[in-house]
Amino acid sequence: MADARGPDDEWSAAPALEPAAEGEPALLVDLGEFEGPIDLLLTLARDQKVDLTRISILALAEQYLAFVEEARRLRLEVAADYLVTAAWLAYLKSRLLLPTPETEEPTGEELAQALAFQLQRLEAMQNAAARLMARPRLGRDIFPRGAPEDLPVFERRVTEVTLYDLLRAYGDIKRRQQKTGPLHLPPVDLFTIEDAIRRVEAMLGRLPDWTRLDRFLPPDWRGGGTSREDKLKARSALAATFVATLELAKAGQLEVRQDGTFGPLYVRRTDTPAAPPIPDKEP
Amino acid sequence: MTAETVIEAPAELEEGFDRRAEQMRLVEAVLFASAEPVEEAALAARLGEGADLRGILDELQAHYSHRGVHLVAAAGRWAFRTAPDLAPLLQRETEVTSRLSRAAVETLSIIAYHQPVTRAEIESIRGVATSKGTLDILMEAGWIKPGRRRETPGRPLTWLTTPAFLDHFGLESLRDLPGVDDLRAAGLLDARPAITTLFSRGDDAALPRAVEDSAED
Amino acid sequence: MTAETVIEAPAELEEGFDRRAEQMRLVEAVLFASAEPVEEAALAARLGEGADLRGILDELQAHYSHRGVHLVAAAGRWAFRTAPDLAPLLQRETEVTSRLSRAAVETLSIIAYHQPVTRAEIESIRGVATSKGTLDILMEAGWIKPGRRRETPGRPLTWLTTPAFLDHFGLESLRDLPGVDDLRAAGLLDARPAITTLFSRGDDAALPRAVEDSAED
Repeated sequence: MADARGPDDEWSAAPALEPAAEGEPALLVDLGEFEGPIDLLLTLARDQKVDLTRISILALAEQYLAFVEEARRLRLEVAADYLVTAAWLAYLKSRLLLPTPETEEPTGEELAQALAFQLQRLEAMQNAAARLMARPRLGRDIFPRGAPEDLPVFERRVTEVTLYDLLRAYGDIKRRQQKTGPLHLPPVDLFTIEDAIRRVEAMLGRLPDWTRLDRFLPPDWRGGGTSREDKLKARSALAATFVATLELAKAGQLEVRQDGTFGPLYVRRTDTPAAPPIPDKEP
Repeated sequence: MTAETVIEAPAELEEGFDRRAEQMRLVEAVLFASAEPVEEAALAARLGEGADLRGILDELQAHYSHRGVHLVAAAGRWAFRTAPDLAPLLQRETEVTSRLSRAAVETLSIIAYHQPVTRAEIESIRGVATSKGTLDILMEAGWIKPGRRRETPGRPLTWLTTPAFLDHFGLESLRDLPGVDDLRAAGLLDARPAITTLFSRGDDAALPRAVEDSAED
Repeated sequence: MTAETVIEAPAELEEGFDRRAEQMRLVEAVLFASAEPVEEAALAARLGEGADLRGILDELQAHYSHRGVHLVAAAGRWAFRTAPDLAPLLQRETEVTSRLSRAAVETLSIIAYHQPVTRAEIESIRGVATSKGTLDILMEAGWIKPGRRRETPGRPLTWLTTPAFLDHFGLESLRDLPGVDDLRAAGLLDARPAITTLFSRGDDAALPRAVEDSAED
């Protein structure tokens, strides 16, 4: 699905829930363009096309839950933040619909108000940011003296050192210290087998059937970029996920199959009810 | 006798006028020569005791208000800058204006409008954790700096904008931030915690019991 | 009929006057913002066909001839320069700005964070010997001063930062220096070319929590 959005919509990104072509899923879901769950909620709220103060929080919660559900159905992975928010909204929904229990917890109404405030405040900040960035800016629209004349310094400033320089220098020292002393390996941001096992285990429950191994890789780790680092990350994720599936296969939790040398690897839960074999060649 | 007094008065006036004109020329030259804004105190020190610096600056500002170069103030510092309305004719893209990420832009405006503000508060407003590079980039640009620590548990560091931030965005003071009065009147700059605890992953985030329970379902 | 022509003429005149005024403002801004003297041909190209560049430059030159800044031409290139007669006033104090060496910045930061601290301690933290000159430079800048002697063998001198240090870096107190945790959070403890920073994730990293946690261990 092509991105139908113009570059100008950065600040008013409509949710990517668009009618798809025939035969395609009805919803196109992409969480990648949202700056977190509140941003997604705000985008959904804008779609209600009413003043944020008059928004139906209940309807919004339902919309969000449907959105995340769809995201999970299609893409199989949703960042934890979004899931936590979904759980909170489900809770909010129940508080709004059910009679208020005799507890000291905030009422559904209070929770809804807090959420509405959160949305208004983020919207206000996003609008303020847009207005700020639209101002004429030094170095782009407005220019300082291009040929400053070498006059004496008026601020009794002997040396040109900024606080940033100072803090950066101290940070460098701290970092060097970490390197010396007991062997301290710098944190290498690679996908570990433990991560992969957790991830595959978590996703297994939602797998319909034989699923290609590379579908298990987190979206950020699929080597979309061309840089050496992106490729390194993607390799680490693939290798870790492969070892993870072997571990889980050994534990009897899943089956692995490959239809030929260098062919794609498929994975499914062991208790998956018998499904028609994938329409590839015979094993 | 009478004639003498009549003659003397204008002479004195003229001398005062000349001195003031010279002072104005000096201020003009100092500000013109410098690419960076100059502290008002530094200008005052230049002119010496008893000079009407404020009047001179006002007069200069008025003189330049219709010209191609304007005299502007930001955080008590003065500088000549090209007139904003000429921007379409002068515009150029430099690394200064290279695209900031959306996260960086939002973080910058939250710091600007809510300062002094802690990282946990920024995260609570945005609803997501702040990635490491964001504050780093804004600080390297010279737009933000650490402020006083908040006297709350953990004594978290607060963040402020710098005079260079005002200079870059052509603001004389924080009161000139777009829409700041309306936002304050609407209560949208209040420190009121919203659903803070839910969305901030900061160290001080304590999830309400109910949320934690349902999240673990 | 007559009324119409009478009305039209000033309108045209005014328009022509406005355009010329705008052109003058543009020339003024371009000359102000340019790092080098500007070729007359380049100015002419900016204004487009038929503009009276020569007249505009003459008028600008006349306008500025009594001000603190003059418009000067050399070899067909134009630039603003501070008025020569102000030179003695402008150059009364001469102070040279210099960049602080890396060793000096590091030493200063260690004194700021660890004060009171002896030279031996500074050297042990930096891992290299500190030349006497480094402390001298910092003392000359007014940022550090000797403190009490340490009551240990040799009674070494300790070093402290001064109020001028706080002033220069815009800090209200030493307590407002960001702590190591803050530095880490701001990305200042990251080695620039290291793999972790190259991989810095967006705020919206679509990773399950478990992955993130273990990756940061």
